[in-house]
Amino acid sequence: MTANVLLFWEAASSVAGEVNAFFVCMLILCTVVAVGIASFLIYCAIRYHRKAENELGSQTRYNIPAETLWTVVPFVLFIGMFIWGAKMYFDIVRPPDNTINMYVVAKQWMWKVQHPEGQREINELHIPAGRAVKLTMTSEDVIHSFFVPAFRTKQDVLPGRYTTIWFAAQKPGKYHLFCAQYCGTSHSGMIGWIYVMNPREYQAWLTEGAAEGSLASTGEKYFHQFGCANCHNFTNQGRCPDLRNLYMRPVQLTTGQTVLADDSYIREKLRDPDAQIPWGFASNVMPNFTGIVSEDQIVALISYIKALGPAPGTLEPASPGAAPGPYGAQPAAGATGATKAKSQLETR
Amino acid sequence: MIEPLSRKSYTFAWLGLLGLVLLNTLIAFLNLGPWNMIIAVGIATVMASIVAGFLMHALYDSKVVRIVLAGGVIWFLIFVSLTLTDYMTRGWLGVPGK
Amino acid sequence: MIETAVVQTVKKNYLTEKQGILSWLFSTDHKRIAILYTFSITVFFFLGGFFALMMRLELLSPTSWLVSVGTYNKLFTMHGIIMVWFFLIPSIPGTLGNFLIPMMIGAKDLAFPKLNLLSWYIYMLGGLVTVYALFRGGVDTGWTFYTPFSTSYSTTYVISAAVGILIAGFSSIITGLNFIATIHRMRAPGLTWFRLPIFIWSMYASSMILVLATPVLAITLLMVAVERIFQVGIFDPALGGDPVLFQHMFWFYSHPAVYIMVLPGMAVISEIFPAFSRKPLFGYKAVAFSSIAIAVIGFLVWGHHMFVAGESAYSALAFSFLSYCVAVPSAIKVFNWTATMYKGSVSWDTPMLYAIGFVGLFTIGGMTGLFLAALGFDVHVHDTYFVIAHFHYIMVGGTVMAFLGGVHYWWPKVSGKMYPEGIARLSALVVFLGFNLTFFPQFVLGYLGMPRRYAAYPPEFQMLHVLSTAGASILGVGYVLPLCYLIWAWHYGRDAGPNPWRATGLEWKTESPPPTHNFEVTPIVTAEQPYDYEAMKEELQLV
Amino acid sequence: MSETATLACREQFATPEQQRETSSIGMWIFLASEIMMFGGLFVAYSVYRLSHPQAFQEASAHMDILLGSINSAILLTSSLSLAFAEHSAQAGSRNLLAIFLIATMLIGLAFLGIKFTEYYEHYQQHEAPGIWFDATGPHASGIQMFFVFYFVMTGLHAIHMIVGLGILFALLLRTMLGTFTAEYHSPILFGGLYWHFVDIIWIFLYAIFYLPGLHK
Repeated sequence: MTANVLLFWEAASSVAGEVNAFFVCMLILCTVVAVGIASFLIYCAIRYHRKAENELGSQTRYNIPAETLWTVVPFVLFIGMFIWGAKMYFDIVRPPDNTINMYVVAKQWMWKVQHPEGQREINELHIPAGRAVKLTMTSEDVIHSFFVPAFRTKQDVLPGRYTTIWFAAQKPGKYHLFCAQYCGTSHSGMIGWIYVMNPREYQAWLTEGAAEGSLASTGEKYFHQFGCANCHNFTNQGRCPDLRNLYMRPVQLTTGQTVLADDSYIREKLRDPDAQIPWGFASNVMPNFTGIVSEDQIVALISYIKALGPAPGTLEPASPGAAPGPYGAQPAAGATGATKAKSQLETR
Repeated sequence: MIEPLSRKSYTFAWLGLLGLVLLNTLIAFLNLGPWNMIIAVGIATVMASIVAGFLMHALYDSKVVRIVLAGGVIWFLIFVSLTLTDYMTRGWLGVPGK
Repeated sequence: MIETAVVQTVKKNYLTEKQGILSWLFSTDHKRIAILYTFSITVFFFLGGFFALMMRLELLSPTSWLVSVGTYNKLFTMHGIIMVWFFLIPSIPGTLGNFLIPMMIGAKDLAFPKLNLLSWYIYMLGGLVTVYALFRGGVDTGWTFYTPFSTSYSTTYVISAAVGILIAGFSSIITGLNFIATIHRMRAPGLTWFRLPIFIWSMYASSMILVLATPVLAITLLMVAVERIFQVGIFDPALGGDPVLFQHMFWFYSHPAVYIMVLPGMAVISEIFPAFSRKPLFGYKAVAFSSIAIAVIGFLVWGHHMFVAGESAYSALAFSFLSYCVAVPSAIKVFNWTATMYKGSVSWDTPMLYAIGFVGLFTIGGMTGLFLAALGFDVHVHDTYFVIAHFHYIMVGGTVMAFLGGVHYWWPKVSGKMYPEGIARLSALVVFLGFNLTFFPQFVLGYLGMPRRYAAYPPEFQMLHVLSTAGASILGVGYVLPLCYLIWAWHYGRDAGPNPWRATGLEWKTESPPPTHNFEVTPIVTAEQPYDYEAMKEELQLV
Repeated sequence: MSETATLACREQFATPEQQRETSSIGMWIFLASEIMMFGGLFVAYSVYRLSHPQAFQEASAHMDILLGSINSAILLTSSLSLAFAEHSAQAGSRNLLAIFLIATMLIGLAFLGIKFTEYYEHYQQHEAPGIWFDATGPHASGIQMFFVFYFVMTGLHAIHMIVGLGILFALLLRTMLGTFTAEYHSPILFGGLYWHFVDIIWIFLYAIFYLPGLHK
C-alpha cells in the first residue's frame, strides 16, 4: 500500500507534476465543498429534527440573492477549471521540437515498437530519460489505447489512421504500459513495460541490439521489394513524383489544395493512391497496396522516405518554415530524425 | 380544430413542389463545385417546409406542434453541426493527429 | 388550496377491481402497468447485480482465477447492457413515473394507455432477445459496442444483443412520447405549469431526451447489425469507414442517456425533500428550469467521452467547456435541495435517509465529473476505474438511491400498507456504507492507473480491489433486504391511509391504494403554488 | 364546438377536442423522433460525403435519374391525393374519402414498384454491397460506402412506405365501416401526417443520392 501511495505521487514525466497539482487542488476544493454540504445536511437533519407530529417548517420559497450566488460562483469556478484543464491538455498533447520519433503498431494483443535505429520491441519500450519521445501509432485491427499511468498520458490507437503521443520521462525506472481501450479477449493481457534508462545506458542498449540496420534501411529494402523503385527512381520522368525532399513539405494537389506530406499522407498514398494526386500527375498509375503492405512495412517505408532528404541541387534541408501546414511544429523533429537516419544510411 | 385548406391551395402547393423538383434536377446538371450540394439540400429544405407547413398543417396547428417540430429540427442540427465540427477542425490547433 | 371531493368510501381499488393474471397482462391501467414494470426491472436488476458480483469476486485476485478472461469480458458487457437498458432507463419512468404522473396531474390515466401497455411488451420482448443472446453464450463487446471490434472482430452474439437493445429503445420512445403528451394536455383544471410538482418537470425533461436521443441509438445499432450481417464497412476503416463516427453517434445517445437515468432520480428527490421537511421546495423555478437546462445542454457534451479517441483538439475544447456548463444546473439543484431542509421540520423516515444519501453521493459523483471534464486531467483518467467510480456514484449512488427512496415514499400509496420502518432505516444505512466501500476505492485505483475492463491486473492494485469487493457484498445485502421486507409489508404491513406522510400533492388526496380511475371527482387546483403546506395546517392540527 | 362535446371520447379524456389535440401532439412527437432516426443516417452520410467526395460523386452517377425523378413526382402526387382525402373527410364525404385513399395507396404502390425496379437494376449491375458487389478503380471502397447508405436509407424509407400503406389500408377499412364523419376524422389527419413526413424524407434522399452525380 505504501508503494501504491508512492507511485501515486510519482511524477515520472514532464507533465505529470502539473496533473498531480491539478488533482490536489481539485481534491482540496471538492473536499471542502463536499464536507460543507454534508455538514450542512447533517446539521439541518439534527437541528431541525421534527419535534411534534404536527409541526410545519418555515414556508420560505425563494431567496434570490442566495440562489444567484450559488449559480454564479460555481460557474466562475468551472470556467477556471476549464481553462486550467485546457492549458494542461495542450502541455500534454503538443509535442516539443526535437523529439525521438518512434512508431507503434498495435494489434490484438501486443504492442510493437520500432525505433528509428532499427530496434524492434514487443510489449516493451526502452527510452532515454530526459528526452522527449514521440510515438506515431496505428492499429492493425481494433481500437487500442496507449496508456502510461506514471507519465499521466494516454492516446487511443486507431486502425486506418495515425495518432501520436509524446512524453519526456524524468528519471530512470520501469513503468507500466497498459492498453486502456477494450480490445477483445486478452485486453487485460495487452500490457507491457516502459524502461527509462540513463542516456548513456540507452546508447549502449541501442548498439547492443542494432543487428538488422536502421528502420530507414529496412524501408529501402521494401522500397525495392514492392517495386516502388521501378517508378519512383529519382529520374523524374514525369509519371511518378520524386520522393526526395518530400517529407513534411507542402504538396500541391490537382484539386488546387495544398496538403502536408506527413506520415498520414504517405500512408494514405499506399492505401488509396488516387485520393490526393499531386499537381501534374495522372491518376490510375500507382497500384493500390491495401492488403499487400502491412502497417509495420508502411512505417519502414515512411522512415525511408523521411531519410531520402533533399533533392540534388537543393541546398537547404527541410526546415520548419517551409511547412506552413497545420503540423508546423513537426518538421524540425522530423528533420532531426531524418538526418540521423540518413547518416546511418550513408554509413552502410 | 384545424380548418381545412381548399383543394385549390393544395393543388398550388403540389405544383410548386413539382416545379422545385424540376428546378433542383436542372441545377444539378451545372457544375457549381461545393455549391451543388448546398443548393440541392437548400431547395429540398424549401420543399420540406412547404410539405410540413401546408400539407401537414404545421402553420395552422397549435403552438405546441410547431415547438415539437422545431425541436426535432434543432436537435438534428445540433447533432450534425457538432459532429462535423470534429471532422472539419482536425489539425486546427497544431496538435498532431488531432 | 387543493379541493377534492372524496364523497363515498371506495370499496374497490385498482388492485382488487379485477382478478386473475390476464387482468394484469391486458390491463391498460397505468398503475397496473407500473407494477408490471416493477416486477421486470427487479428481475433485471438482480440479474445485472449477479454479473457485478461475479466480476467483483473475479477481481479479488490479480490473476484470473474464478472465470476465464473471455467470460469476464462477457460479464461486464452483460452487466452494462442489462443495468443500463433494462434497469436504469426504464426504472423510475416505468414504475414511479407511470404510477404517479397521471395521479400528480389529476388525470384518470396517461394519454395513450394502450401504447403504455405496448411499451411494456416491447420492453419485455427486447429483454427476452437480449437474454437469448446471453444464453447463447453472451456478448463480449462491452456495453459501448465500439467498432470495429463489435462489427468485424467479436465472435459473440452481437447482433442479438444489439437488436434486443434496439427493440427496448422503441419502448423508451413510446414511454417518453406518452409522458410528454400527457403532461401537455391531461392536467387537471387549474394545474398550470408552475403549479406542477417538480417530479413532473423532471420527468418531462427526461422524456424529451428519451424521444430525441433514443432513435439515434436505434439507427446506430442497426448500422452495426447491417455491417455485421452484410460484411460491408460502415465503421470499419479497412473498408473506408470511420470508427470515430460510431463513437459520435453512440455518445450522442449515450451521454444524454445518463440524464435519462438521473433526471428521474432528481424528480424523486425533489418530492422527498419537501415532504419530509414540511416545507416547499426551495427555489422551485430554478429547480424546474435546471431540469430543462440539463436536458438541453446534456445534448451538447457527448464529445467528452472522446477526448483521447482522436477527435479534433478544437472540438475537445468546445465539448470540455460545454461539459462545465451542464454542471451548473446540477449544482443549482444540489444547493436548492440542501436549502429546503434549512428551518424545516425534518423527519428521519427512510425516504429522507435515502434522499440525504442521494445528495451526498450525487455531489461526489458530480464533482468527480468536474475532474473528468478538465481536458488535460481526462487524458490520464479516461478509461480507468476513476470513470467507473464516477458514473457509479451517479447511477447507483444517484438513481438507485433515489429509486429506493421513491419506492419507500410511495409504497403506502401503491400498496396501501406501511413498510417496517426500523429495518428499512437499517438497510438504507447498509446500502449507503456498502456503496461507499465498493466505489470509493475505485477512485484511488483509477488515479493510480488501473484501466477498466481488465480481468487480470498488476498485483499492486489488489488491496483496493479487495476493499471494493468487500463493499460489494455489503451492498448486495443492502439490496436484498428491501426486497424481502417490502414483499412482507405488501401482505402484513399496517394500513397506511390516504396520506401517511401528511404530504402535499394530488396523489395523496385519493385513497391508498387508489381507485382504478384515480379520483372519484376530477380535482380542481386553486392553490397558487405547489407544496402548499399552509393549506395542510388544518389537517395537521387534527393529528 | 358544443356539438362535438356530445361525441364519445376515450375514458381518460374529458372532451373529444382534448383527445384530438393530445393525439396530435403525440403524433408530432413521434415524427420528431423519426427526424432523429433518419437524422443519424444523414449525419453519417455527411461525414462520409466529406471524406470520400470523389467516390460519392462517381457512385451517384450510377443512379437512374429518370426513375428517381419520376418517383419524386409520384410521391408528391400521392401526398396531394391524400390531402384531398383529408379535405373530403373534413367535408364529410365518405365516398370521395375512400376514392382518394385508394388512389393514394395505388400511387404509393407505384412508387414502391419503381423503387424495387431500381434495386433490381443495381443488383444486376453488381451494386448491392454485401450481396453482389464489385467495383474497381481507385474509389471502390467509397463507392461501396455510397451504396451501403443508399440501400440502408432508401430501404428504411421503403419500410416506412410499407407501414404507411398498412395505415392507409386500416383507415380505408374504417372509412368503409362508416367510422369517420365530418366531426370525427382525426385518424385520417394523423395518417396523413405520417405519410407526408415520409414524403419529406424522400425529398432529401433524392437531393443527396440522385443529384450529385448529374454534372461532370
